[in-house]
Amino acid sequence: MKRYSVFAVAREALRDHMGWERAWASPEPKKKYDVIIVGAGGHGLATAYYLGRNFGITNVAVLEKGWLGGGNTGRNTTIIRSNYLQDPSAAIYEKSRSLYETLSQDLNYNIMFSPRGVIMLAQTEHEVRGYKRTAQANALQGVTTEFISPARVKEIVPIINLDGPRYPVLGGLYQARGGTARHDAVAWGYARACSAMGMHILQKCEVTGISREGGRVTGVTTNRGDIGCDKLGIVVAGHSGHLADMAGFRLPIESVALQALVSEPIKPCMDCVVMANTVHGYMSQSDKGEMVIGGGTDGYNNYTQRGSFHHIEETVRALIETFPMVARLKMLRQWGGIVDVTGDRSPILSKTPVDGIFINCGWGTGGFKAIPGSGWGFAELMAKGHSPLCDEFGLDRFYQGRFIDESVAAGVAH
Amino acid sequence: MSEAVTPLNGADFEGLATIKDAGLSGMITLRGDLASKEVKAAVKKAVGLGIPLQRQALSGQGTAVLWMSPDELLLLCAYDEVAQKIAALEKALEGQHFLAVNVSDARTVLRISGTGARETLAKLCPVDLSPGAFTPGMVRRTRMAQIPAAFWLDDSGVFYLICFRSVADYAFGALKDAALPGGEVGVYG
Amino acid sequence: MLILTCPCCGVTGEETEFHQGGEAHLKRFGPGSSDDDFHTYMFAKENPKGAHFERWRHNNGCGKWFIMARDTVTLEVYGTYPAQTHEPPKNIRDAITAKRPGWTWRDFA
Amino acid sequence: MSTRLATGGRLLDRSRTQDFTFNGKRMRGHPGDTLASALLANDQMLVGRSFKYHRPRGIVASGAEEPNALVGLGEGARFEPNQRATTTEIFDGLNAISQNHWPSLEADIGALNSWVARFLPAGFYYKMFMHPRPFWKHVYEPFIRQSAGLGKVPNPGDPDRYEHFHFFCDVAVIGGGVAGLQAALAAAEAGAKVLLMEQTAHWGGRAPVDGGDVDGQPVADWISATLAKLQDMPHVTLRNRCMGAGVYDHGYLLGYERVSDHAPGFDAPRHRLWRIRAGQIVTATGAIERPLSFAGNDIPGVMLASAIRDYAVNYGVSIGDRTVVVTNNDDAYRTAITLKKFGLEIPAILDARQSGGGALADEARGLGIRVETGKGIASVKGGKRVRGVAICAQAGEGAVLEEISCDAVAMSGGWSPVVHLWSHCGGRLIWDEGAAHFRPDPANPPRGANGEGFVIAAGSANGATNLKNVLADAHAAGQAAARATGHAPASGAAPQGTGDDEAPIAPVWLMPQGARYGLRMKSWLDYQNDVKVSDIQLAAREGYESVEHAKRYTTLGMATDQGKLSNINGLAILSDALGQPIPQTGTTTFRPPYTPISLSAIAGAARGPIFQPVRKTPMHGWHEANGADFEPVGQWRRPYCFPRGEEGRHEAVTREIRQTRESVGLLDASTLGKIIVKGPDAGRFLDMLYTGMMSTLKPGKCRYGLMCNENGFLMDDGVVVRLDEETFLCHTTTGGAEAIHGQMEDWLQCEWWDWKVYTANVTEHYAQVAVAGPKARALLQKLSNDDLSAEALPFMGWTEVVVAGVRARIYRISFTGELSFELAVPASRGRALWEALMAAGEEFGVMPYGTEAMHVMRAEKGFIMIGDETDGTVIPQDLGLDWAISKKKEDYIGKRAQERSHMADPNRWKLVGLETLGGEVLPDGAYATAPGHNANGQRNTQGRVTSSYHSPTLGRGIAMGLVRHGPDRMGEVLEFPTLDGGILKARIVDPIFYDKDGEKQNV
Repeated sequence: MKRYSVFAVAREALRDHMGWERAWASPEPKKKYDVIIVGAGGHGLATAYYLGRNFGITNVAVLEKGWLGGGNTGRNTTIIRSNYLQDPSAAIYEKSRSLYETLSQDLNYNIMFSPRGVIMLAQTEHEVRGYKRTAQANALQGVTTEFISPARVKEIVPIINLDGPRYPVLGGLYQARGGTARHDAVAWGYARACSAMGMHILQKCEVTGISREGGRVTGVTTNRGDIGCDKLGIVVAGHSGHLADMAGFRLPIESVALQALVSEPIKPCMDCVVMANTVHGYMSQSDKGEMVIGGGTDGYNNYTQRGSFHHIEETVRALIETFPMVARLKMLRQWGGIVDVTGDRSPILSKTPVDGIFINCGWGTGGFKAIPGSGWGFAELMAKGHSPLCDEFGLDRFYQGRFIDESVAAGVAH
Repeated sequence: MSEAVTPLNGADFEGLATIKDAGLSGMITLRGDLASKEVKAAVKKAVGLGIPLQRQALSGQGTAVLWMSPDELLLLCAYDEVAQKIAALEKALEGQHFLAVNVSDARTVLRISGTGARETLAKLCPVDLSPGAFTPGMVRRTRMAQIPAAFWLDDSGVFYLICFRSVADYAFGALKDAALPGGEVGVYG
Repeated sequence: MLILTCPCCGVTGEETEFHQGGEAHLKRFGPGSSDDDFHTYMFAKENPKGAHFERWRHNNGCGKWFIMARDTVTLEVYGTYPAQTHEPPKNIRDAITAKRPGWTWRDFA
Repeated sequence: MSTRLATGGRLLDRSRTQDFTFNGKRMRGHPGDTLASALLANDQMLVGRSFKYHRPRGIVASGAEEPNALVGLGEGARFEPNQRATTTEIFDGLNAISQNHWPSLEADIGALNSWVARFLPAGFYYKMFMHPRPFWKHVYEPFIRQSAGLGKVPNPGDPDRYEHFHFFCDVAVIGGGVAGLQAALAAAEAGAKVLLMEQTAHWGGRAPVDGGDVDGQPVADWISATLAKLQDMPHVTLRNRCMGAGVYDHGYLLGYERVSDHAPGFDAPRHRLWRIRAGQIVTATGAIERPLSFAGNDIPGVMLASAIRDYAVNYGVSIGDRTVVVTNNDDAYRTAITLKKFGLEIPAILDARQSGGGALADEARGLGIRVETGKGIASVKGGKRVRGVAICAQAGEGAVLEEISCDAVAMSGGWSPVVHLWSHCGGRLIWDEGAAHFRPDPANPPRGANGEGFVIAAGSANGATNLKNVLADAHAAGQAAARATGHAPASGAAPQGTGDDEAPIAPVWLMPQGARYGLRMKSWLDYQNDVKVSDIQLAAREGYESVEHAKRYTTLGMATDQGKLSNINGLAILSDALGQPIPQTGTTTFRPPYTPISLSAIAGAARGPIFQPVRKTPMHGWHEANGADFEPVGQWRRPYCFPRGEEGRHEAVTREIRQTRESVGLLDASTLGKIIVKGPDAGRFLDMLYTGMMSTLKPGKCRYGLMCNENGFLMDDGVVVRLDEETFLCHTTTGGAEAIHGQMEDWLQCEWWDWKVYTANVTEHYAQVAVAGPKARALLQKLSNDDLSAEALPFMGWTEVVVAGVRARIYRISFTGELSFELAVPASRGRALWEALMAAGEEFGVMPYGTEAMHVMRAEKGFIMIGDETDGTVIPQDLGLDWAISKKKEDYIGKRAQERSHMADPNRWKLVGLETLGGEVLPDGAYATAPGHNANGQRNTQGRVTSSYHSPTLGRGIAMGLVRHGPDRMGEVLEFPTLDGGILKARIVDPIFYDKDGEKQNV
C-alpha cells in the first residue's frame, strides 16, 4: 500500500494523478476463509481490521451486498462521544473514542476526527440530575466529562438561545474530546487497510444462506457462489434479523427508520455538537458548512430508509427554538437509515446458538461513534471467545433481566 | 364563594374566523353498550336525544350527544344540570355495566365561526375540512397542532372544539394564529 | 407518513393521530412460564422484511386499539381489524399470500 | 456584455421599474424580473464564487436547477443566505449580496485555490493533513471550514410568520406547464378533485418560449384558455408560487408555497407548507437541460442554451452580442434562431453530431447562421467573462481548429426529465438509450397503502419530447389519475400540439471525446462544488466505483442544487471510466426536498408561545401573580418554589418547608393523574395492574400502590381510592397520567377484553390541593362545617365535604409526613378554593410550597419518588417496598419478569438512607466506590445516590441511595468521590429521617 501524504499528493499532481493505486482491491472470492464477516460497513470492516492487526488473522473476507460503507455508516450524523452512564457502554464507547483520536494516523487515511466537543443540554431539573449522575459515573469510568453552567454553554455555542420560552438551558453535560468524523472516510480507511493486509472485500456479494453442520457454521451461500468459513461474524445493521433468520435463530431487535437532514451550507457558526434531548433534536456543523440535524426514530418497523415527515417537523421546530438563527436556513436534504433497536436499546455483541457464528447488532442510533471500539471488541470476541468490552452485551442478558439501559440518564438519543 | 370560571375566561378573537370561549358547558362521558336498549333509553331520558350514528352528533334544546367511540358518548347539557343528568343516567342504567362521569371541568369548549372557520381548522388539523367532506352534524376527534381535540359542526356552520382544560391557552393561541388576517388560503371561500 | 384506517371508528387519518404499540397477536406468558416462552413473548421479535402484524391505538381519535397488517418493505397495508381478534382474518391472510407467498408468523401463517 | 433588449420580455411590466441593490450597487429592473434576469440586464455576469476553488461564477440556468447564482438576501433578522437568484422575484428595495469570497466578489483571496487546483484533486483531504495530529482540529479544519460554507450566517429573531395547511384531493398535479395544465384538465373533466401546483409565478412553463401551436392556436393562447377553464371549475384548486417539495409514503405530498417572498412587508405568512393527501400525484415537472463537459465550461457567460433563450424571450435580456451555440441535439438551434431573430449575432452553431440536426438546423442555416457539424469546443477563453472559444473536432483530442471570439456560449447536452418527485418514494427509473436520459419506469411506480402506484409522470417529466407528445402524454396521465381515484374520464381527446421533426440526440459526455488531462481537469461537472471530469475519473481509478462512492469521494451533486445539472453527466463519465453501460452504474438516491425549503416553513406556526403546549393548572394564574418560580414537568409547569422579595431558590424552599412542618402549607397537586376505573371486574383488573392487592380495599379507604411494566420495572405509584363497590379512583404521578390510562386501555382492549371494566381519565376535571402541616385541620375546619377529626376521617380514609362552599372530596393522605388533607374540587372552582384557603390560613401564616419543598419533605420522610429512586432499571424489591407487593396473588404485570435470575439476585443494590459524616450534601448521582477496577479498567462501585438534599428540618444533608446489600450494612461508612477530586464519607442509615413512627401524619 502506497502511503498517503502531502508529498505523495504533490508527486502525483505532477503526473496528472495517474499513479494512484486502488484504495482497495476487487478480488474474486476464494473457496474458503478463516473468517467471513457479513457486512462491509464501519463495524464489519473495523472487525476485520482488528482481527488482522491484533490477532494476525488475515485470511478474512468481508462480504457486502451493496457498496462498502453504504448502510448506516454513510447516512448518520457522525457524532462521536462516550459520555454514557452505564459501565459497559462507557467502556466500549470510550475505547472507541480513544481509537478515533489516532485513527487517521493508524489507517494512513484522514478520517477527519474533529474533537470539537459535545454538549448534551439539560433543559429540565430531571435532566440536570440525570447528567450530573452521568458526570459522576464518567469520572469513575475514566471518561472525561463535566457538567457545565448555562453561561459556559453560551460561551461554547454562541448561537444558542439559553432562555427559550419553553425549556431554558439549565446546564449541559460536556465532553470536550467528543466530536465528529467524516463518516465515509472511516469505512474507506478501514477498507483500504484491510485490503492492504490481503483481506478480501467482496462488494455486490449478497449472502442468501448460511450453511451449518452439527450445530456449527461451515460457510455461506452468496450470489457469487458458496464460500466456506470457520467463523462467521454477522455485522449488518438494519438486516440483522434477516441474517439471523438464515442461521436459524431469532433476535430481540426491531428495525426502524431514523431520520436526519442537512441545511444548506453557511460559514462556520458552531464549533461543537449540541444535543437537546428534551426537545428531540441535535445539531452540528459539517466542514462543508451544512448544519447536520438528527431527529428521532419512527414508531413502526420499517425497512424503507424513508421516514415520516412529522418527525422532521418536531426536530426542526425544536432547533429553531434552541438556535433561533436557523429559522432563516433551508433544508437541503433529508434521509433515513434503518437502525436495529433491542429490548434495552443497547447493542448485542455476542456468541449465538450456532457455534462459530457471532453477531454484532442493535446499535440503534449510536452505531457510528462505536465503530472502532466495536471492531476492537468484536474481533477479540471472535478470535478468543470472549472480550471484556463485549461480555456484558451478550444475548443472554434478556433472559436474565440484566439490562444495559442508557435511557435512564434522561436522554435516550445517541 | 365565587362562581366557576373557564380557563379562558371569555376570551375571543376576531380574524379570518371568530374564535370564542364558549363558556361553561356540562359534559358527561357515558361509556356502555351503545346498541343496548337500556343505554338508548337512559340517554333519551337524560338529554332527550337518541344515539347518534358513528362520528355524528345529535343536538336538541340546550343538549347534544356526540359519538366518541364505539362504547363512548359525550353528553352535553347546561353546566349546572350535570349532577341531575348523571343521577338520571345512573338510575336508568342500574344493574348495567356502564360508566357515567362528569368531565365538564376537564375540558374547555371553543366556538369557531365565520367564513374562515374551515381554513383556520385546516391549518391545524389533518382533516379534510372542505365543505363537501365535512358536513354539519359530523364529529371528528383528531389532533389539533400538538394536542388532541374534538370538534363538530352545527347546522348554522359553527364549529365547536373541545380540548383539555390545561391546554386552553395553547388551543386559543394556535387558533388565533391560524386566523390572523393575511393568512387566507382561499380554497374554502 | 402512513395513512391508517381505524376499524373502530372508521376514520382514515394520518399517522399523527395514531400510536404504534409493537407486535400484535402476542401470547402473554405470566408467572410459572419457561424462560424461553417469556423471552419469546417479551423480546424475540418477528421483525420480518414483509408482512408485519402490529398494534396501533387511535390515541388522537376514538382511543381504541386495533391491529394492522402492513408490509415493512413496501409499506402496503393489507388491512386493519379490531384488537379483540386472536388471529388475522382470512381475507387479510389471503391478501398477504398474494404478495408474499410463503409468509410465516409465529404460530400461524 | 449582458444587457436589456429593446424588445421581448413577455413576463415583464416594462411600464414600471423596481430598484434593488447587489453588493450595495444600485440597479433597476421591472416587475416580472427574477433577480437573475435583472442582474443580467445590468450586466452583472459575475455573481458568486465556487465552493472549493473560489472560481468566478456566473448564472448558468434560468430556473430551480441553478447551481451558481446564490445570494444573501435581505437584512438584519430577515437576512437569508443561499437564495437562488433565478427563482427570486425582484421587488422594490431588494438587497442582495454575493457569497463565498473575501474581501470582495471581484478580488477574492480564496481564488488562489484555483491556482493550486492541480494539487487539490478529488479526495485530496483524505490523503493529507494527518500530521501532526492536533493540526487537523486546530489548523487544517478551521481553514477548510472558513473557505467552504457559502452563505453568511443568518441572525436570530426572524419576524416573519409561517403556517401549515392540510389539504385533500383526488389528484395533485405538480407543475403548471402545458403538461400539468392538460393533466389537471383531463382529471378535472372526469370529476376528480384536483390541485394544480406551479413553483413559479407563471403558468405554462417553457412552452411559450419554445413556441408551437395547439389545436391550431398559438400555445400561449391555449395556455390562457386552459387556465381560464380550470379556474372556472369549482373542484379545481390552482396554486402558483407553490412547489411540490417532496413525495412521501402513502401519497403524502408536501407543497411549499412562497406566499409573500415576492412582496415582503405585506401582512401575510411568508411561507405556507401544504400537507397534502392525494389519491394520485401527477408529476408534470418538466425536464432540465444538461451542460456539456468541455474545458472552461464554467466561465461566466457559458450558459444553458434554454436559459439564454428564456432570458431573451421572457425577460428581454441578451447575455452577449455574439453567442456561440454548442449542442448535441436540435433544441439548442431554437436558441440560435431566437437570438438571431432578436438581431443578435450567432458566430457559429457547433453541433457535435457528425450528421447534424433536422428541420431546425435547416431553419438556422436559412437565417444565415454558420453550422459546423462534428465539432465541439476545445476550450473557452476568458476569466470572469467569456472572450471566445477554441473549436475542435468532437472526435479528436482537442487540437484547435479555429478560435472564434464571442461573449456568450449557449450549450446543450440534451434534456433530463425531472424525476425527483417520482423517485422520492421509491419510483424506479429506466435508461432511455435513444433519448439518452433516465425516465420514470411506469412498471415500477412508488406504491401506496393499497399496493398500487400513486404517482404518474406526465409530459417531458416522463420523457415526452415535443408539444404533440407532451400533451398526449399529459392527457393520458390526467385520465389515468382520475380513473385510479374512481372517476371515469370524459370522452374528449387530447389537444393536438405541433411536433417538430427533430434529429436524434447523440450522447456527448465529454467534449472532445478524447480530451487530454489538461482539458478534463478544466471540464466542470458540478459548478458549485468544483467537481471536474478528471475528478470522477480519478475516483474510478482509485476504486470508488459505486456511484455513491464516486459522489461522496468527489462531492459531485452534493451542493445546494443536489446535482440537478451534474448528476447525469457525472455518472456517464463514471460509467465510461468503468467501461460499463450507464444503467449498470445507476443513479444516486433522490431525496426530498426538490429544492431547499425553509426550516421555518417546516416548523410552521409552532414558535414562541405556541412552540409546544404548556399545560396549566386551574391555579396557574394565581401562581404567576404571586411570583412562582416555575419548572417544566412534562408539558406542565409547576411552581418550583415561591420566592419572596430578594430570596433565592434555596431560601424560599427552606422557608416553605419550615412553615409547612411548623404550621401549614399548600401544594397545588392538580397535575397528579386521576383515573376512574369502574365495573364488576374493576378490582380484579387493578390487582393485575398493581403489585399490591386492591380488590380488598374498602369503600371510603385509600391505599398506596405500585405499578410495574411487564418487564418488571417500577414505573408509577400513587394512591388508589375506592369510591364505591364498583368504582376506583387511581392517582398516578404527574408524568404518568396519560401513559397509565393508555396502558389500562391497552390491557383491557387487547388482553382481557372480556373483563367488564370502563376507565376514564378525569385528571383535569379536578383541582387538587394538599393542605399539609400540624395546622392543616384547624385551617380546614375554618372553611368547613363537616367533621374532619381523626375519628371521622382517619389517615388513609376519604370522604366528601363542603369546603368554602364547594363540594370536595377530601383524602387523608400525606406525602410530607405531616397531617395532610388533599382536596379535590371541580377545576373551575380551583382557584377560588385556593384563594379561600390562603385567606383562611393567614392566621397560621399559610404559605404555598413548590415541588422542591415537596421533594425535600418526602425525602426526609423516606418516601420514594418515581424518576429519582427509580430510573427504569429499578424494581420495587430494590426499594424495600416488598410490603406493597402482594404475596397472595398469582400474577400481576411484571411478576414473571421479576422471577428472572438477575432480578432475583440477592446482590442487587437496595435502598438505604445515607448520612454524610460532616453533614454535607452528597452530590446528586454520586457513586460509592468499591475496591479495585473491573476488566475494562473502570473503578468498581457498590452503590449510588438517588436523591440528595439539604434538610432544613434536620439542618444537614440527607440522601437516599441504592447500595449493594445496603439494608444489611447499617452503620457502615461508604466513600463517594466528588467531581473536584475529593471524597465524601457517608454512613448507611435508615431511609426514614423524620418521624419514623408516623406520629405526625397519623393525627
